[in-house]
Amino acid sequence: MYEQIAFYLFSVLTIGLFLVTVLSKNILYAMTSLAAGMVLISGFFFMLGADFLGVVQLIVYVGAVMALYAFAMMFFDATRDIKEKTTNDALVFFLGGMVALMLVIIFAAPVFSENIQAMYPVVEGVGNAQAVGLVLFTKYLVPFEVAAVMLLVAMIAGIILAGKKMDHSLTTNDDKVISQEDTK
Amino acid sequence: MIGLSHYLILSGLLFAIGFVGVIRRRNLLMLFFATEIMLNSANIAFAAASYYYHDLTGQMFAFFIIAVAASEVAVGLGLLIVLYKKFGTLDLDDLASMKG
Amino acid sequence: MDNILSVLIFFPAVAGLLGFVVDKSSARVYGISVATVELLLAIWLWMSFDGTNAGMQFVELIPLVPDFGINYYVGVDGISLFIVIMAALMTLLGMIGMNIEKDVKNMIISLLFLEMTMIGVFVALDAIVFYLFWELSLVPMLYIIGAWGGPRRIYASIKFFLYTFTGSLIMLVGMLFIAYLYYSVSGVWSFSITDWYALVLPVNYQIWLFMAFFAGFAIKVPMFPFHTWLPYAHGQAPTIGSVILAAVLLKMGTYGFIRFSLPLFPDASVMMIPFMTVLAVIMIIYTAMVAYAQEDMKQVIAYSSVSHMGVIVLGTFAMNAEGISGSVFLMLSHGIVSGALFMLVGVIYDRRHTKEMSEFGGLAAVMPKYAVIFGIMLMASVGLPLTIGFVGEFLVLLGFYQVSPVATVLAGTTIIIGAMYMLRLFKRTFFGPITNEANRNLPDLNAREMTALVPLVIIVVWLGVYPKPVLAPIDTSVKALLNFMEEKAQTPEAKETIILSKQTKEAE
Amino acid sequence: MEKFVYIALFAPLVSSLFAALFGMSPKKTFVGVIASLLLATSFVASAILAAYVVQTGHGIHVTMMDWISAGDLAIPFGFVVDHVSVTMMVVVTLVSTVVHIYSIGYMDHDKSFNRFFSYLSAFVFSMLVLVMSDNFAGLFIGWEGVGVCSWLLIGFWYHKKDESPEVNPSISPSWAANEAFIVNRIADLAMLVGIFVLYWNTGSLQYDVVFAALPYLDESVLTLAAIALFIGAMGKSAQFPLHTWLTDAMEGPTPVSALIHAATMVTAGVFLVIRANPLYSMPEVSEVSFFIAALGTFVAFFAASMALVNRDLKRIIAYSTLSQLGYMFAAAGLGAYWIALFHLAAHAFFKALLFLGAGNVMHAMHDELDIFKMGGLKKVMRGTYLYMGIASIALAGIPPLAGFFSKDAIIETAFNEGTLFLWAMLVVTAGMTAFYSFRQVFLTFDGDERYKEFDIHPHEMYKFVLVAMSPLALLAIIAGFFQGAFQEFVTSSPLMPDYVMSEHTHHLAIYLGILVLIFAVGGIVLAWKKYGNGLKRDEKCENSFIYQLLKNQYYIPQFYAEFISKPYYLLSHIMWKSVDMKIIDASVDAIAYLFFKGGDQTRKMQTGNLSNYLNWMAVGLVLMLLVAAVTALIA
Repeated sequence: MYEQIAFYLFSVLTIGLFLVTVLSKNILYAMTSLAAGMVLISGFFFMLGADFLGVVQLIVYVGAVMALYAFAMMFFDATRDIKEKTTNDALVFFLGGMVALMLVIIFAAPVFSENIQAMYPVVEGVGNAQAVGLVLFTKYLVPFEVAAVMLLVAMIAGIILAGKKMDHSLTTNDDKVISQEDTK
Repeated sequence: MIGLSHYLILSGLLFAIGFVGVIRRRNLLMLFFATEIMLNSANIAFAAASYYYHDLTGQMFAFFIIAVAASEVAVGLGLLIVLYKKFGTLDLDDLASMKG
Repeated sequence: MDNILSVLIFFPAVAGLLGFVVDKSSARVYGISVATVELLLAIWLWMSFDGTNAGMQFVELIPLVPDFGINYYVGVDGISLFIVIMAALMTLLGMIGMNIEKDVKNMIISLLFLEMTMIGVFVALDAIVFYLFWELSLVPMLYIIGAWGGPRRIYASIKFFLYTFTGSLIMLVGMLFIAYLYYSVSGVWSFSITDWYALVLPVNYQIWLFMAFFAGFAIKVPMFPFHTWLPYAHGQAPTIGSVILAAVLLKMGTYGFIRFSLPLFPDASVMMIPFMTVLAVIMIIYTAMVAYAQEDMKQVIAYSSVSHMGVIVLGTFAMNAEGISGSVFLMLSHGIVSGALFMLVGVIYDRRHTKEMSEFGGLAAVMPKYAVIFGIMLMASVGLPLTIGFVGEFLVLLGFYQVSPVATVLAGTTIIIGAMYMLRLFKRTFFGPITNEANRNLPDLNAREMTALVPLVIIVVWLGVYPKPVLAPIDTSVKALLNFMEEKAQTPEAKETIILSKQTKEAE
Repeated sequence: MEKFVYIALFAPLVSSLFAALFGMSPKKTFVGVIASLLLATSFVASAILAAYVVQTGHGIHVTMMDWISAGDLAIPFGFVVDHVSVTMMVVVTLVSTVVHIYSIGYMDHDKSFNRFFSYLSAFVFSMLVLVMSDNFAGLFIGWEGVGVCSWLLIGFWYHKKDESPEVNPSISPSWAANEAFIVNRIADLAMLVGIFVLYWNTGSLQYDVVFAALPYLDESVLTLAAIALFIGAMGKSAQFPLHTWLTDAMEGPTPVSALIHAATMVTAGVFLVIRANPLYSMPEVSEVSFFIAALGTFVAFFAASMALVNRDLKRIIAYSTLSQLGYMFAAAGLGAYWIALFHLAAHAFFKALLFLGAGNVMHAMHDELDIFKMGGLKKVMRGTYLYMGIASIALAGIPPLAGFFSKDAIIETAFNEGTLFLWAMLVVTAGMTAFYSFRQVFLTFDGDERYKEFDIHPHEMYKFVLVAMSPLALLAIIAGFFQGAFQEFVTSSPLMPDYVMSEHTHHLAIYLGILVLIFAVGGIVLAWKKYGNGLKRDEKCENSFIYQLLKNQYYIPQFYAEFISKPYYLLSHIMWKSVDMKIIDASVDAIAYLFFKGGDQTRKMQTGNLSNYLNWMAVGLVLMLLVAAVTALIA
């Protein structure tokens, strides 16, 4: 019962928040609602017994990613409303609606029967974090390491890309000069 | 009782929202947000599958998706900054330089 | 030397790679020496070949992708042996006769790579390896036409490439489907042709697969109506390109019919005899007529190639040893003769930079040696007995007569209309008074050109008088092939046709 | 004895190769001498073989090596010297030896002297292969070989330019050469078909095997083989309708006309029919044989009619050759093979003599061939006059010269077979033959000296040439006396059926002979009356329809040109320009263009705007989901 209430509540909230993200003109609102949505998604994870994943979600998304976005926004003068021509709304909602409809139909349809065999059954009596750790460091050791390297590479790439010509002040130099320098 | 289908439908709806964002918005930053939404919708689906099939593989995938998403944000934001420095805008309509 | 075939395939390629570091001025000598060694190796292969053994010899098998049964699997039998030797020979002679100033080094390297792919195609016994070399052969040729060709070389080379490429992709689909069928029957993946031979396919599958392979082979041959890339390719290619193209590359198509279509799809092959006959006969007569109308010497020979290839295709579907052996022999003789003819046209093009027949006339008086060699090749081309051209043509027509007398008579008109366009060419170029002053002081063949052409003349006469050393191994393998087809054929009609077509009344 | 077979066969080849060594150098007389000596060697070897065959009564069969063997087919290089082939060998080598010696004189001033001997000897070699081969494929080698040599020799003066048919009926030597080659090829195709039929039904191409199997074959097979082989023979022997090339072939040097287009190559067709006589004697193919006889008779008459009005010295002789070939076919078709062979040999002697004489005239007249421009030459050319006179008498069939015996035998055969219509035609033709041969002789050697108007100073040929011609003259005179011996010799071969006249005919033979003789003498008298005292042109006669028809060879060459050559070229041109370029190639290009255009149009989708791309991606996603959903629902 609680589970149902929690699910529907979270669902409504998540959908609402994400809709704000997608539709809002103000980038700050968008980001804030996105962060809130992420938190709620971690709630789903906890509901699904994926405690470790929920924690990671909170730390990585709400903590790291959102922080990154927040910092990035400072570059872009995010406080003002974004002026952009949006794509023809009719088309957007038709396509979005179609995708939603399709996915719902597909997922709701009973054709996807339940006869999938578990490859790595959840070990009874072991905490989720422990179980995840067991699998992660045995079967998925190599992908895990690769992911680690990838993150490292991404970090370095991010620093290099963003950090280029940090000594130039964007406000004093006008765009032309910078673009000229870039082409050198 | 909440079943797998519920989660999958929720995931589908969230994905559709992200999708709408992707096709509607022209600002690159907003596209990133929309992408995050889509990734998270996928994560929900994975976690749900994992839960209902008693199989950790789904969680593993979600885990790696988070890792990929984090890398993507790091690199992507770096690129955005470079782009912004160069063109002073993040609007896709102004960035169309690869016209065929 | 058990791995002589690998040496044959990869020696030119390795030498070609080394060619990049060779000095530009000595590139030509380098290329000729490599090609000579290659030819000697090929002849060594022939000498150690057992002519009485119908099966594959010098077989090498190295697994490449064991999970999918893809192996580096090569071997020669009587059918492929001589085409390999001819490829080596024509490369060497083409190089000797070559008169190119621009980027000689690149040309030599392209030729050596081309030689690798050509030999690879003919010795490959694994479909994937075969396909690989088949497609790779396009690349150096594309480069040769595109870089050293005439004014419309880009159009011609792209047309050549895309056209043949399209066909071979369809063939690839067919190959993959056979592999899949093999897998579903035997449970193991295999791309080796010898494994596929054991596969008995349902007749309707055979027909579809036959058509898929047909697409690849027919464009390569080129069969009517897929032949239009050839005049462009020949018209624009430099002499050496035309020589190799006509002598070896076209043979890939007809070789494919014999190596794949006949043994893999015996029933479909028999059912397709009428279809192939009609195409071949149209090809023979129609292109010979087109050749007759040409104004450009090289185009005459280009179209005549198509016409002669029609005879080869016809022989392939004669379903008797006479026809198929003749067809294989005709591949060799056409290679030698058309290669020589293209070289000869190249000789005059080098001197006058034109190939228009109307520009010439009376050359026999100015260039007697040239006229003699041209005359010999002309006679070989029209199938004069005691030249190489007759043996194959005679056997093909003889063999096909058992299948269809009417078609044989129609195809036999090749000896008439073939003579017509060749004699017209010869008359307009060599006979009559010297009308164009520019021709009055043309130098006759020089030592280099003689070195390239005289061996061909010798071969033309030698194999015309005494074809046995070549014909006997071919015949052995062809007979084995036919016995195999007869056993494998499922439909009684096909079986009957195969048995009937190889029987003379007397043998009953 | 085997070595003589090889000597006879290969001496001409050696000669040819030897001469070819000097082919591109200036004239060297010793080349001609050595070639002639080698030919003489070949003749001697042939004569020895002939003596051997006469003595022992059986032939020699040698197999040199395998040629082609594939499948069940095995063709060796085998040579058989039996009664038939040895006759041919002797005739061929004798005539060619004479022609070789003659050519030393005739080609004296030609700068391609050496080349000429190379070709001529190569021809003899091919001809010997043709007659000596023991199988049909070997025969075909020689068959094609003589064709090529004929092509080379007709086109020997290749440097002459093309002219309109009004100026030169054969347009040019190279044109005539090509015509000869191509027309022969048409017949060769039929011959190949005949070979194929025999192979697939008898399993071999060896004469003995094939002939042994003949009685077991179906009628249709036999008929087809007989027809196909005969069409092959028609090409080589220039029978109607494939006859036009022979007169055009007179563009070649005269020794060539003498050797190839009179004595040897053109008789190859007759030889083939004689060789294959077991086939043509089969009762199943009697219609074919009769057709051969009828066609032969027709050609004899048809060619003689054209010879009546022609003004070209060599063409008259060429028509006469055609006509005589018709006689030979008539005999062969009627089953009198030995008579055909006898006439073949006799004809070879006197026709070669006639041609060589014509060559002397040409040499004297500086290549002038119009007999209307000659006359009175007997004063300056006594020897030639004598030779041509003998040859013409022989040709006309006046006893006791060779032509009388051989031709009379043929006419008698026609009577004996009861084919009176053929007989009558042949008798009339005999009269026509006498008329045109003597018309030519009188116009050339008698009457007023018209050549003086054209400022020509004729002179007699070299002495050694005249001496060299003497064996032919001798044989033209005496060959007839050996008729009986010849019959006995040739028909002792198991492969050569005898042919004897019936009792009835035998009784009438003397009257028949006299009748023919009357026609022949009548022809000569008529010719003397008309032309003996110089040329008197008769405008009215010359403008009459029949005269014009004959003069234009029944308009057959024009017909061929207008209805075969030109349409073929036109059609070829249409095939190339319209079909190949505009339909086939264009459709290939159209497909390429379609892709190109499609790409060009869809290029506009590439706006460079990411948002746009995302929209397209969205559309794609929706479609894919749609497909997924639909398939899932269907499943």
